[in-house]
Amino acid sequence: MRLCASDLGCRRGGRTVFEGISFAVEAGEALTIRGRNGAGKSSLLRLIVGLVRVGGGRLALEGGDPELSLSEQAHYLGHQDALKPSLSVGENLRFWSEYLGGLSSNAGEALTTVGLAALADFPAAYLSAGQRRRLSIARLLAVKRPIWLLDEPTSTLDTTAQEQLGGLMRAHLAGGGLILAATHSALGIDGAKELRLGEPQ
Amino acid sequence: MRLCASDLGCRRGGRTVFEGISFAVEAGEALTIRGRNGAGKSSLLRLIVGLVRVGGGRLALEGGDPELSLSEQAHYLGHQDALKPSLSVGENLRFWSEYLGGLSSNAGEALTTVGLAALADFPAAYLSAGQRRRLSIARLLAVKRPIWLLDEPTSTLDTTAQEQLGGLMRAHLAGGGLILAATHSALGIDGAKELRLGEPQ
Amino acid sequence: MSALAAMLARDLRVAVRVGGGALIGVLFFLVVVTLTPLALGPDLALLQRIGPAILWLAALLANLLALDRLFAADHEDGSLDLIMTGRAPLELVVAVKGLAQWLTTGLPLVIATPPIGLFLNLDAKAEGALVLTLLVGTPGLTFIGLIGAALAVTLRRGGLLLAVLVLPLTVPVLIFGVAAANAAVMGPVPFGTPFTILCAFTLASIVVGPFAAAAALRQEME
Amino acid sequence: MSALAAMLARDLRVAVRVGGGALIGVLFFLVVVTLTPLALGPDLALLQRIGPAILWLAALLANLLALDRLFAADHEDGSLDLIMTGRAPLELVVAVKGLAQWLTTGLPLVIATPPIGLFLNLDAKAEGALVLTLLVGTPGLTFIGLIGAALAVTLRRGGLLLAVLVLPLTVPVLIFGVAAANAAVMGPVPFGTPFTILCAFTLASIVVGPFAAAAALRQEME
Amino acid sequence: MAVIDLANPSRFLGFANRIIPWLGALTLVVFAFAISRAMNAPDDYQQGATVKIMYLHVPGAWLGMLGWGLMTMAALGTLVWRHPLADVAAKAAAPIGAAFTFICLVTGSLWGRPMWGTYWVWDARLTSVLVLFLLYLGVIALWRTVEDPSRAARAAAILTLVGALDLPIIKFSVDWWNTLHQPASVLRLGAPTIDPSILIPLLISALAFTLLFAVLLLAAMRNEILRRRVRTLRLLQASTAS
Ligand code: HEM
Ligand SMILES: Nc1ncnc2c1ncn2[C@@H]1O[C@H](COP(=O)(O)OP(=O)(O)OP(=O)(O)O)[C@@H](O)[C@H]1O
Ligand SMILES: Nc1ncnc2c1ncn2[C@@H]1O[C@H](COP(=O)(O)OP(=O)(O)OP(=O)(O)O)[C@@H](O)[C@H]1O
Ligand SMILES: [Mg+2]
Ligand SMILES: [Mg+2]
Repeated sequence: MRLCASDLGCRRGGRTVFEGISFAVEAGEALTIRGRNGAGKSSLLRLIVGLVRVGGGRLALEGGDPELSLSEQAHYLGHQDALKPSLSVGENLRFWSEYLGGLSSNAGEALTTVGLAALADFPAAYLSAGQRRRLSIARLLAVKRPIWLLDEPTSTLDTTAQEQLGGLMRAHLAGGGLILAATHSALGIDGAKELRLGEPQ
Repeated sequence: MRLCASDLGCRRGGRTVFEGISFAVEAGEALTIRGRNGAGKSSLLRLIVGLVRVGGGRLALEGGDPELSLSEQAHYLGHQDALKPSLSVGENLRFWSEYLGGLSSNAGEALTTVGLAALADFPAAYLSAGQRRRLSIARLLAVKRPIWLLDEPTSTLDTTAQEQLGGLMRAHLAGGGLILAATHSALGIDGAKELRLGEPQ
Repeated sequence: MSALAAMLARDLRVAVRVGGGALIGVLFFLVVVTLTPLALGPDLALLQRIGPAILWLAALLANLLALDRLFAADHEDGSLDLIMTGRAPLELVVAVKGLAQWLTTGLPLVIATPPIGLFLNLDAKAEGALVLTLLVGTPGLTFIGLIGAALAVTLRRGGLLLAVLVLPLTVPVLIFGVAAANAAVMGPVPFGTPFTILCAFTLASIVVGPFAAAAALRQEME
Repeated sequence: MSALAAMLARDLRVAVRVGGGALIGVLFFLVVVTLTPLALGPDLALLQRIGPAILWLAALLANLLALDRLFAADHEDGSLDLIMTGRAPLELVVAVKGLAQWLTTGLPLVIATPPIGLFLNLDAKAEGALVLTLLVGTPGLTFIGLIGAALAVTLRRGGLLLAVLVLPLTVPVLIFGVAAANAAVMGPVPFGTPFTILCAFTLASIVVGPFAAAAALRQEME
Repeated sequence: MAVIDLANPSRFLGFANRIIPWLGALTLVVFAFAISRAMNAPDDYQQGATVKIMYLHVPGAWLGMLGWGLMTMAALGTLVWRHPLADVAAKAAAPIGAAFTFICLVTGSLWGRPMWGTYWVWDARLTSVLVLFLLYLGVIALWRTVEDPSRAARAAAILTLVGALDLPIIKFSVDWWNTLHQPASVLRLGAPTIDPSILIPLLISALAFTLLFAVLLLAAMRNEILRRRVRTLRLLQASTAS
């Protein structure tokens, strides 16, 4: 499996955000996307998952499931948590596992992994910023999808949780997954490729 | 000027978030608040600024302006940016400087300092995560208030902006200000006191 | 299939939970119906004459206003982004959300009509006709409303704007609904004629609504 | 002082910008008023009889429904937190926001009444009376509505719930507004009697509304 | 036991547990007595046997208003003293008051059919009672909408205080406006103007209903306190475990 972009461009709100971006990521590889604020990191991830229109160039997934589109094989973790405050933590996660993958059996295990098992019956409204982020990460574990698109995944996580996320990402790569992550800090994966946005322009 | 808390407690949603917290911060000093996710860092800052009720203990500001309450002498920078998407960057900042301090004359200068001067006439809806955060920081500069309460101020900022924020904080301290900041990462201020929440209790 | 069932279950659950809107539509309906005689003054014959029209108008407003946050809420908390990455066809997902919405606002409205009709001095025959037309008509309103709810996502403004966009589209449902209810009571047209047209409109909107709403949601993603 | 002026300017600006709600209230009013004859059927005498009541009801709903995001929007984007740390008394800030709200929804409604009244076959005298009662009554509605808008912040649910909570409180304004309008047209009561009571209610709500709303906002901060 | 002790929820629970059975039994007895007296009361020369509806209608009306009155006092307790028991009382009283108001509305309508020829007219007394019922529904909806009970309590308290303005309107509507409904004849300044043969059974019936109100309120408050304890325990469990 190989995700490959050539000469990709993106326009938002009538302005060109970036142009001429090319990269290729193979199964088992990670790509960190870096750049100053406003360089277009979030826009690139949203473009890959199909939430922003491609403004030029080509984006292709080679060797994935041919019946599914790219966005159906990808997990997107953005700045928002997609949680309903009135549902409990467990209900929120089970809903997304059923909706995204058809199963809810892994949900309990995923909650334990991110350290939220004790809060399973707790309304999501009461979670702190980092707890919400952990719950989003549990979604990645509850449903298996090969491509992870992570937008500043470590922000608001405490150091334990950051290290744990590093471990989860390494395991995902070892299992043949792909990771693209936008970040300003270290992610804890060795040998990740790097894409710098908005440098010379 | 001295902000001093003794045996402070906080209850939210029927649960005790923390109890028995004591600290004192003098003019020119910074206090970083650390702790795992859900320890109550954000709650403590909101409590100080009067957005969450004090659940026990005492909080006092000694030597400030006696005519003003604690929250009227403090800047609160939370996870949300208090921006109206349909107003331009400049309009947003000018509004807050007039509302909070009665003047809008410093707004232009503050925008330049955080590197958003070029975007002054741009609708705030189009800002990236980090640009929104920079705009919030500009608010701290446009209106002079001695106490800064910052909730994970560096998250979503790129490295240049993080360093710049460090410089601004040092300048604020040198001018006799007080800073309380909740964070999971380094802030770039030397000699800050530290308060750890939720460790042994 | 299970993705759609999950969506239905979630939307129903959110609606009946604390903070959900399940019964609020009914309350709104009740309040509007109560206010009308207050504004009109106590004239029972008049109330009886315009009763069906008032109930239909109140049902229309309650139905549409309850819709405003259907997609906007999912947009604001980022759920919509994830919904788009699901494997179920968006049209079906939208239709399922419409169904959940109708079950939690439209249906309670229909059930509440008989007691509320008493205030307007309606007799049993008129009530029966009203309940039947509302039962058939409200799904039509909800599914037309889906279009507005989807448009409201881009416009970042629900409530009234939605109502303004969608109300003109609901005019046929309103006209034939009231006509059928009145026909049952006063004639001279037989009840069947307007009622059949009402059914046809509802069926059409159940088909068109989800497609148009899904298209609007796709456009809005940018 | 300048803090309050800044708030007024901001709220007006947000309302008239793209995505703001300035004219949507008027549109809603227009649509509701147009739908009524469609639902009632073309009976001009009837329309003339119930015209003032319909206009008042539509104005009431448009006014209240436009209010739902007044504080909730500021709460969601964190503005409310900062508003509370300002130095201006919260009651005054709330009153200023109410004023901005009335200028952008209530006043346009009053201005739109004469042309819209033509649809309902109203004569000049009735229109004059209506405009006057609406001009005096809509501020009352807005300022009572402030209480609901403030409560909506805790409820995390605007729109219909707000309407349900606030509508019972607006009953007197509605009753005396319509009564004054009707008195001007048909008698037998002189226009002055209900109109004075209407003025009194509006004044009372301009005083009570901001205090209750500010209290509600303070309570809800937690 | 001083009243101040009852303000402690645990004390209150003990008190409620002890008194509810006795009060319930007393209610049954008074009800039985009230029914027998009402059955034997003479028919009105004008209204015939329909006057018996009064023994339901009038207590319903009084207790519907009393319910909001209690909630208003509890609202002050919530806002001024932040007393948790005040929150509990306000929440428990709302559905009960709504039920009694509903009884007043229904019996009034049933009575109106023979007396006025219609179930419902829009006069000031009837309308203001209906507004009270809508206010009750609004407050109940509000309680159901907010998960955190102390926040809900404060929001509901503000609405309750504003809504209390309706009570004098109900009471004096018959004097201020010329209504179809008859003016007060029992609760008025000066002596009652009803014949004692009807008045006495009415007062006994009112006493029975008041006792019923008290029992229901105590039981609902007890349940609410227990529900809150369960909630707190669950929250505690969740927070200590994580
Ligand atoms: C749904 C319609 C009605 C409503 C909402 C209603 C409401 C009330 C209320 C609130 C009271 C308590 C007044 C107070 O304590 O001052 C009351 C008392 C009373 N009502 Fe009604 N009522 C209705 C219909 C009727 C009808 C049809 C009759 C019979 C003609 C009636 C006869 C009475 C009488 C005799 C009293 C006792 C008055 C007194 O002694 O104070 N009501 N009603
Ligand atoms: N609005 C609320 N109502 C009730 N409980 C809340 C609310 N917000 C947060 N809490 C609870 O209070 C506790 C502390 O939350 P807080 O947001 O202060 O944590 P934090 O230290 O800032 O965590 P993070 O590092 O994840 O931001 C958490 O356990 C959370 O569940
Ligand atoms: N919805 C939008 N409509 C129009 N323009 C947008 C929109 N969102 C972002 N932009 C613009 O696109 C550019 C890139 O934004 P993006 O969010 O991708 O940046 P980023 O690299 O993720 O920055 P950050 O590090 O601050 O998160 C920015 O200049 C921003 O102004
Ligand atoms: Mg970004
Ligand atoms: Mg936090």
